[in-house]
Amino acid sequence: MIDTHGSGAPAAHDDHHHPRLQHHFDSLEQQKESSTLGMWLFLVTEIMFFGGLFTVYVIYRYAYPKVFAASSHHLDVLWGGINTAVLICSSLTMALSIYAAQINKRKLIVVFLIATILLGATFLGIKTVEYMDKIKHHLVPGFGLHFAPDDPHLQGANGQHAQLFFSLYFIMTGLHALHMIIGIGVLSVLAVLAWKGRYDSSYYNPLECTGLYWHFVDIVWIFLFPLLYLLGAHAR
Amino acid sequence: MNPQLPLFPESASTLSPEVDALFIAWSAVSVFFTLLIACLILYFMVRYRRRSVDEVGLEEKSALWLEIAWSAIPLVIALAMFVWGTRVFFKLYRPPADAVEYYSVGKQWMWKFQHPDGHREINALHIPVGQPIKLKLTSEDVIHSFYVPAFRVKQDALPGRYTQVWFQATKPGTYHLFCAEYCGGEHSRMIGSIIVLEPRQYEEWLAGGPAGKSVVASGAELFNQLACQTCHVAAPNRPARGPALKGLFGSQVKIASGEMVIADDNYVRESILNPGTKLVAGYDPIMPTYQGQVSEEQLLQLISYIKSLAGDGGTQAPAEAPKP
Amino acid sequence: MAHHHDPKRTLLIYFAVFGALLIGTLLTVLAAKVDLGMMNDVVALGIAATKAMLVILFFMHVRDSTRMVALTAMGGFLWLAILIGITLLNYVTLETVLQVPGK
Amino acid sequence: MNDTGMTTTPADTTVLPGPETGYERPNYLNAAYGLRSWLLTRDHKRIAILYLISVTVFFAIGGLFALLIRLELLTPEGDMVQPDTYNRLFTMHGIVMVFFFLIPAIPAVLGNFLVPLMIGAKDLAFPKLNLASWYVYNVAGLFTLWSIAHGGVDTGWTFYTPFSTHYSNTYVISAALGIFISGFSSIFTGLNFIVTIHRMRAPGMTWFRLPLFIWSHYATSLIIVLGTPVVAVTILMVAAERVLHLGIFDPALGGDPVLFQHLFWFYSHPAVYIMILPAMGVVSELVAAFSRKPVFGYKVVAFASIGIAVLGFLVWGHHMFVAGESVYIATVFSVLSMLVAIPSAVKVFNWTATLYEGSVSYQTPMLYALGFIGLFTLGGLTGVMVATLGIDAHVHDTYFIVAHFHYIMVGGTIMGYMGGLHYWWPKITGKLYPAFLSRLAALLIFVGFNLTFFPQFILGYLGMPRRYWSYPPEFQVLNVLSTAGASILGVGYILPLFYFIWSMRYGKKSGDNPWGAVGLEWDTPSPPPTENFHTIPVVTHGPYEYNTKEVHDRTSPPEARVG
Repeated sequence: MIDTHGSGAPAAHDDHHHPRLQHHFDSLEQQKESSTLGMWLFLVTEIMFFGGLFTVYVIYRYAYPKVFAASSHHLDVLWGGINTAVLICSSLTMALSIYAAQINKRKLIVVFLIATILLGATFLGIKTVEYMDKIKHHLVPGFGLHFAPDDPHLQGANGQHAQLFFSLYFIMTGLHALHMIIGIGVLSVLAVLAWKGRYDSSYYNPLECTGLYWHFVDIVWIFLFPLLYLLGAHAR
Repeated sequence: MNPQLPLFPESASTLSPEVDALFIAWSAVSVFFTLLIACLILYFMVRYRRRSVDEVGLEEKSALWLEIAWSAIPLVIALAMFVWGTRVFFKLYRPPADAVEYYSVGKQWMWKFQHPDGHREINALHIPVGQPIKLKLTSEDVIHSFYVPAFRVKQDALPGRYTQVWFQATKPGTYHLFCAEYCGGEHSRMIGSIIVLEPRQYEEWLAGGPAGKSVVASGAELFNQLACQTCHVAAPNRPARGPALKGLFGSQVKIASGEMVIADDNYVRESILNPGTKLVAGYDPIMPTYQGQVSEEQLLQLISYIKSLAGDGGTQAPAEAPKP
Repeated sequence: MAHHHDPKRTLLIYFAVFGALLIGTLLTVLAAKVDLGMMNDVVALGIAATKAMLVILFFMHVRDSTRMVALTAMGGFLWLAILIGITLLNYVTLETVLQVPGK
Repeated sequence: MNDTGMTTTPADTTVLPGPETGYERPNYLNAAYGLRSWLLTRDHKRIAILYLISVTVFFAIGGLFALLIRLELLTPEGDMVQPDTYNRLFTMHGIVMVFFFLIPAIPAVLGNFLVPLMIGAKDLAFPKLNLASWYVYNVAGLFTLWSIAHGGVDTGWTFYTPFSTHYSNTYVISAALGIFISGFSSIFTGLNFIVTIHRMRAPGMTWFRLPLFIWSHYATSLIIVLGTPVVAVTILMVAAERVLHLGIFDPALGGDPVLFQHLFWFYSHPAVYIMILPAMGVVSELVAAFSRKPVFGYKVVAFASIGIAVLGFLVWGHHMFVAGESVYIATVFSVLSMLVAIPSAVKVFNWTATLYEGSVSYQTPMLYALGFIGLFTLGGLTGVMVATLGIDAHVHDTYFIVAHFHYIMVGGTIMGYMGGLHYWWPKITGKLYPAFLSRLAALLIFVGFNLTFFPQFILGYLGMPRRYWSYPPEFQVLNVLSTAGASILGVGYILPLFYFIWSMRYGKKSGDNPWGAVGLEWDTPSPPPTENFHTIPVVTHGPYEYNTKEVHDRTSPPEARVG
């Protein structure tokens, strides 16, 4: 069970006077458990949302394993690996900002939030570099661009199946990046509010919920990285 | 039956009585349970009607045996019907060995048919009574669905893939053909007729129209036109660069990944359109794609030609051998 | 809650998980370079699932949350497995019974 | 009288209502006035009213399309509208009715109003999210209305590829976007309900003291949360293929259009249970209240709701038996579809058994509930028929299917919705509607409904495909009957609109508990105060304690009852 009050937090009956307690809740504990559960339910919808894409990926990978492997050779494992590490670092800083709230170090919350934002921005920067590279090598299907890889393995009919791969690559990583951008926006607001001293060990629900979201986005990438970048890497 | 108000569809295939029997049995079950519930409700409504404003119902009696009974009985009925229904379904799907293959391509908004001897028709298909017919379906554009109510059969025609439906007509006549999958503007006009004739009449009908080449012969001609033989038939002075096609159809093929696949319609189709996908083990990926160069109907012709090379002693003897 | 325990221990756990995640990333890249056949996919997804589990349990505090939260998380992944599993089953079994040619 | 029975706390003795005093107690309706007080409200009861207005508008729009469809089908030749117009009519009818009426109707109106009241909470867990849900719903509706105003969409509500991605020349994107956005509104509602039911129950309100209405809304919310995102991302992929020309389901690239159908039905089949489960919850309440007896087999009915929600996710492939899915998987889907019928059947038997030795009254809501049981039975049984592989090959995509799902959605969901609205109308407004007129409307709806849709079963087995603008002449008589029924049905739906509006101003005061019903929502004044309960109730027993007569008499003295 959750003990929301922390070691030195006021006892339950004082909750009624807490400025952050909403009128329809009886206690801060009930409020916190509700927001955590609500956030997790939202993450379940996110799992199913990305799940639809993963399903399409699995089916086409099953149908066209060789083309998918050949296509994945055009993704840069180094950039992908670095980005994975960047996201893992950002997950750590996110967790630490909540830790800072729990030990009532208000300045430290802001520091770690800004670190998380910067790491997130780094991820997006690297992703942009990768996207530019794909455009340069004519590996973007649709968008009115000409899909024309110079790889002989991706010519002709294989090129059509490769378009399925790259369509999925751009939709999956694109939606992932969109989630990162939204996350960075929310974190920025939280950083300002934390700077104003809104959060401490007695109340930090928004930090906790945003943290859950941020870690979830990290988990999506943890699966995207091997599935998109490392497929058949041994045959390179 | 009153033609103004028909209440039951015409039955004109070997399997429609089986579907009807299943349907009537299920209808009887449905009517029974609906009436049972309706009568109970009406009886309880009258018998236990409220007699004074402050009356309340009697105490609840829990009855586990009742709960078990009315879970188990429907379950048994449903499972029995499932078994029955699945048997009928498998019969509807598995064509008999002597079924003759016809072809159909759906497009917005017409059905194109081709007889084994090459006769073509649009929105009408003449077939002989008593002959099991296997119809290979595909689509040029969106999804359509081949539906003949009198035969109780339906199968979607998908772009990029083959599906199949079979039937054996039991009495001569003209029956509705509908497109049952919504396909755009003129969906409700993508209709036609299945005209079932006595075998003799069917022969006469075939003789009457311009026969054209048989499907296999057209396929053989196309095979030459596209110069397929340069790679798929070994010349005296060099081995074939592509796998031999004689005896291929229906056999197990080992592909480059090491897997075994069955060389069926969809495999041959895919190998013509996307040769690299399931390359036969031991061959180089040198075959170009024929996507966009052959129509759906031509593909069907090529496939039946390759099928005719299977040489398993079937009814379709190999047509003229391609000249090397 | 994590802070319910000794704060130092919480920090220690965070950094241990962080280290494990980085090592996992390295492992998954290295494992992909070796040809293991079908096992490549199994290893890659196994490592990814382990990493995800670490994040969920420790960074996302599920280890210290109510049972309902843990159930919710599990439910999400279970339903994803249903979606992918049954759909894949359809494609694996597609056209194996109807189109046995020549029979 | 407002605070006894279910509670152990002493009664909060506010002034008793009485027509003679002329004093109106403070309630959620008179707490504040003006447009702002409504548009910025966070009160779940006011948001329910906002939703009531919105879904009524969309029901009227969808109904208008239905009327035009039926008029066109009066004659075999397509002679009233062009085929392209007809295709848009049935597409928009489907989209509006499914996504903007049937899915939100009961949860967002009745559920919103009653879930906190029934569990003894002051509000839903996330009131702002609740208000956001209504705004998101309306934004989604505007996208859909925009595409209607510009000529509509002709893909069918199912958006099958490749027609929707490459062939349709209509406003697919704005309509798809409307559905995508409306998904958020239902997720917000579902998520809110789950958290509320878990975390906001009054002291003593254990899981097995929850009304069955709550159980069914909990089950519905589970489906919403687990299913809706899948259709959202599927629609997004269709949009990406259509607008950005990325290939996802494109057969020309080796993509599979049937894969779209898998993803679509993974949500859209459970969506049927999103629509019917809340109606089942309503019917459980009605049958108990108007038999003054606990629902027979309470726990079985409660678990049946959860069972339907879970099993409902394992049957989506029965929409694709002849669409090119694997025969093996078709067999699996068929048997699972048989299984999901069992909990539904069990519910029907339990409701019927509830009447036994009850005190059955014929008030309007009960007429709807009993109508629901009969129609749902037939709709459910024909559902198992079409899940039978051998029959589905013939009736798939014919009017048999159309008739079957209208028995579930119109005969089930809308009957449940109307019954619930009539039952809780005094709770919502504190007013009574005319008894005779409302019974007449219920009768018209029942008769009109059967006349509309029963002939379609016959048409379907005869082989008339759905979505046909013209049809062979031998189908005409049955189509005329169906159109005749639809006009009776239309009158039946318009009547309540008038007498409900009339009753708000001229209706007799209902008192707090006109039906003599038990349940936490009747333990507080009608209409309820903004904070729902003057003191938070403490629950000591199950939801339908009618047979403990003194509990019942304390809850509602006979002189205050109309039942």
